[in-house]
Amino acid sequence: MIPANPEWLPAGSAGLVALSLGVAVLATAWPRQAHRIGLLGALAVTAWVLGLSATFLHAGPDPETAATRVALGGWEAPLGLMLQLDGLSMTLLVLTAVVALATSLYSLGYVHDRIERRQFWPLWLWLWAGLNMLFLSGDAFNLYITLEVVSLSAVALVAFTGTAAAVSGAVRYLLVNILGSLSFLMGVVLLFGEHGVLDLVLLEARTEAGPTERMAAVLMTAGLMLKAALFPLHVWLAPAHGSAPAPVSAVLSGLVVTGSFYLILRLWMGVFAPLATPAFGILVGLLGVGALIWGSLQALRAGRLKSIVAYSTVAQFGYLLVAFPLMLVDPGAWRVVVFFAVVHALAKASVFLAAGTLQHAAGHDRLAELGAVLRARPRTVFALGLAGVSLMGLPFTGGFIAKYLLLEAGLGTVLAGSLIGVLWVLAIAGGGLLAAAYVLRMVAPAFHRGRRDAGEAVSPWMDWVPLALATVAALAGLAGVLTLNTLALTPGAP
Amino acid sequence: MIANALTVILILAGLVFFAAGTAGLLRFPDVYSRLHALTKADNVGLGLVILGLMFQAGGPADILKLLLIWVLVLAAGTTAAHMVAQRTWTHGEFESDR
Amino acid sequence: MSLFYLAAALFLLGTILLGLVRVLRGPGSGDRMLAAQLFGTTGVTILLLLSLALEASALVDVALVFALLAVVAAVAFVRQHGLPEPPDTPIHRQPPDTPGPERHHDDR
Amino acid sequence: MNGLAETVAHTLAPGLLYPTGGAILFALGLYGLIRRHHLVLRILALNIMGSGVFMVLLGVAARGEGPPDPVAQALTLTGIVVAVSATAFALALVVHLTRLTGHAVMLPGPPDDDAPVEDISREEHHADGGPAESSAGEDRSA
Amino acid sequence: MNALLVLFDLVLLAGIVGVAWRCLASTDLFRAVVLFITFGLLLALAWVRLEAPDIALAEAAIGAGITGALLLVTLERLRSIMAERRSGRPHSPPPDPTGPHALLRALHDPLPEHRTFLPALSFALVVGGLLVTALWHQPQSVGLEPVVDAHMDVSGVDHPITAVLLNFRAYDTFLELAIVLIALLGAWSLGRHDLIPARPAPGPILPGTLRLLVPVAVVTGVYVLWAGSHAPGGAFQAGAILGAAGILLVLARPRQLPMAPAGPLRLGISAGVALFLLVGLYGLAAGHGFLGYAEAWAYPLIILIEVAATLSIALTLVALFVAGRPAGDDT
Repeated sequence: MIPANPEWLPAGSAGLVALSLGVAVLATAWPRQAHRIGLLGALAVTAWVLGLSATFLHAGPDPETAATRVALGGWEAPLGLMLQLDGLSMTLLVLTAVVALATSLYSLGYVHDRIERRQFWPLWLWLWAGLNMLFLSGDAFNLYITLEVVSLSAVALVAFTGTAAAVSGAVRYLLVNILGSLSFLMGVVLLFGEHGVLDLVLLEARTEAGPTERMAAVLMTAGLMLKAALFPLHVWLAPAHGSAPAPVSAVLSGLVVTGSFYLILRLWMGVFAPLATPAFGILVGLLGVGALIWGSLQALRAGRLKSIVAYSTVAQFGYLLVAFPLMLVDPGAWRVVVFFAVVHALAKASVFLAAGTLQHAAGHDRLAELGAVLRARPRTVFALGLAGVSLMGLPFTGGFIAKYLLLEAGLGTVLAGSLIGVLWVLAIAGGGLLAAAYVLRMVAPAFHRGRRDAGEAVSPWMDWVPLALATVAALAGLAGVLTLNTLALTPGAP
Repeated sequence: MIANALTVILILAGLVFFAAGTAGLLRFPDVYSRLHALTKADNVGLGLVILGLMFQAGGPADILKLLLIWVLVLAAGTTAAHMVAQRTWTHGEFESDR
Repeated sequence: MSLFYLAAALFLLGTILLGLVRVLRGPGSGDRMLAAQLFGTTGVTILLLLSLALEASALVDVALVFALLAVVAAVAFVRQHGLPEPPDTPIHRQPPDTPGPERHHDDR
Repeated sequence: MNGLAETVAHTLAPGLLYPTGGAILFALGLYGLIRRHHLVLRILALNIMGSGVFMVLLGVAARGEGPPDPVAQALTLTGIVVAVSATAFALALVVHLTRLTGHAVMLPGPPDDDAPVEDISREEHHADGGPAESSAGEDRSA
Repeated sequence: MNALLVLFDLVLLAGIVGVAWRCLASTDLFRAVVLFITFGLLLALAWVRLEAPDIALAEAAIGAGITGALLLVTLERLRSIMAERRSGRPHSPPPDPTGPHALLRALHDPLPEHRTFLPALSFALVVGGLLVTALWHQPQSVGLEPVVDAHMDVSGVDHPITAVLLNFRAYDTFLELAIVLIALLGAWSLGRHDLIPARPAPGPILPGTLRLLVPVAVVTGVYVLWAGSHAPGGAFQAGAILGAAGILLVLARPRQLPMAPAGPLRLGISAGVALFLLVGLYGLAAGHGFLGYAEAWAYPLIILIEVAATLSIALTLVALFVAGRPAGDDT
């Protein structure tokens, strides 16, 4: 075996950007072959990411100097743009690759119309490229641009089915996204005006708790919360995610939302770190509790399968907010949060894909009338259940480990003498129960007696991919140590 | 010196036409008469200002550019006036509510 | 001298703001379009004056672009898609060689 | 007295005046975005907010003595292009939405309800062209 | 001079804010659009005052040529759709604010316009006030001007903004081109196009103007592109000017023009990004880093990229104006 060489990392990161962009450009220019280009490209990008992560782990940057930084065009910051690869971005790149590969394979079966394929694949490949670039970006303005790449292609994909519900969801999603981007950009402009640099590392070295930083933090966080549909700025999520085609919903709930959350985390761990105070943490935590309760209740009363899943995203992101106050007490807790986000993304994507299969088979996704199809399709129901179990956090799944670690951090807060820590612990435990309730709602009809009807035939891709991804989500716990170790390779993080 | 004086006089004359154009736009009773106000400002007002500015131009290229601008604005003004008049004639004056 | 150019530009800016009354009042869309057209011309003139006042020759190029594209909005205003044309207007009294067959080629 | 004059002069320098104007535009656009429901007006409001951001950026770049910061101007240019593209796409979406629903205001988005959800993976929905096509096509041929 | 400049600034800003306010408060969409076009004109003047002629040039090309026409045609499209619906089949009822889940909807949906006045006003005032406070506390940072200045001699061009756009931060510019392209792909995915029908010109004036304007626009576009290497101008401004000329042709063509074939059209819109990417890959392979150039090759490569980008931007803007995808794209 060739020893992994740390010198490969910069070229590998730039190469990943170039490769994913190249696939997207090729599919745009040659739409007739877009699905073939897309499939090959998906395999190539996934292989590249896995290779990069293996190199990263073996020859990884030493934790002191940490991040691999790539000067694009050879221009170092502050003049040029830097790509930045560290444990956090590596983890999310791998997550993106896994979910995106599954989605691509699923789409082979789902989007089979000749004309639709030509529209779908280029947009989807641009979305994927945008996500890769987002996780690699190390420059505040470049982050804005990559966010726009992601959101414009995501909006186009939401509108893809062309129904009134989908287009109306897409319009709402677009307006929210533009508003979020502008808010983010205004924050970037404020920081640039104060410090005269855009590079995140340089900014981090210069920021202190001044009026500019406070306002920039508010604007950028609010913008990203809008994009991430974090409570209470979540109202656009269900219409958009619930009416998009299934693979698109999977990517939106699994990856796009996670991308915005990643940025919030990155900014608050770096540039805005001086601003994080306990009072702020408690405020965010309370929002998280609100999200948990509100999202779960909505999921419990929603009538459509995909709406339940969409609302559960709002609820599950509540956990990520609840984790903020824990991070202030136990700085190491952020790794648990990221691990939770990873498991959630995997499970959520597989639930959406499974829901798409059922919707395709039945021709609709009204829960009340899905019983016959659910009973006739045990494989898909199993995928739904397996991913749901991970969402609930039953033992031996990735979700369990994530929640266990979160609870541990919460109990640590209580032991450290913080009374409000009790609330966090209750929220984490109670959220799991609520999740159990709505997951059971989804799969329960399968266990009633009644007519069976497999409905429309589905392609093997649509049959097996959700199951495979759900298995990955359930087994993600096995990769927990690996993930946490990868995350430890993030500079500046405890 | 004379060039400067000429520039000032021509620009001032141009401004008068612009003021007249705006006054006409505001005071005239209907679209067709307002069209006239507009064309005065376009053709003569800008023309005079550009004539004035030519005395300050650095070289023939600049003069040509200024002339080109004037010609373009003339063409635009003519076309716009024609189009607006035509649309008003065919669709009536008050159809803007939507 | 640049003081004079600046004053002239300021005066023209004032006429634009005054002219806005016409845009606000209308009453027809033709009136509003005319006002916008006048603003375009005035804007070109302001740019030319500013180019001397601020000694920035690049502004002449900006003025050139404005002059060049001033007509686009007016054309868009009049020649739009599917404009329902009321019958019995002068344009309809002409022989109807209008879009019928062409639309056919166009749409598919 | 001199101090006051200096403060006023400082306040009225383009480097402070225009950023303030930009902030006002940003807030104004936000206000319009919340208040107005017609989608075209909402798009205009977002454009006005964007112009506010660019005005702050360019104003900040023009602060101080030397020539203005070219990086800020380059960023603004990029931002303007992004804004135009997003606007054009948003307008296309609005036209499409109006064609489907008959109004250009946001539909109430009850998340679940029994709005029919078309499933593009099923054959029968699109004998020719895409589903977007089949719904839009009728309008045009009419 | 200074006092007059300040007065100019104040009047201009008051005008800009006032126009924006009336635009957003307008009950008539057409009036809002005309005010928005005026807003663009005044903004261009503001950019001039902020010593940003490049941005003023872009604003001129976009505000006058692209956005204005796009908005006006959108209004007309909306209106003709409404008219068709009124005369034709029944349409779905407008949103009902008091349906079964009225409370839920109220949480999900904007309040009726008249009930948003106070919340919206206070929210906007808070945001604006905080922004102004933050801005007034900022020091006079030098920004990146000295850094850019120090590297101008190795950038391959003489105009700092072009150097930033196409050399120092070429990645951003690449993604900017990608975004224009993605917007078009999104518009194309909505359906086939809906071309504005050709109509015979109602008189000699419009064809005459076209015959004058289109060649001048092409020359101006090329001039602006060429000027970009040493003076204000560049690929985007040139592309927008050419795009506006294309929009003018689409709008005013007296008879049917041959349709652009779908394959070459796809190649045309993606030429900019494709070429940019190829150059970037070459840089990666040659050891200058992704999107890097050898110093000696910087100028020709930048010009090459700019030419391709101009053509792609112009084509894409026209296609975005037409909106749907060409019929040939589906065969």
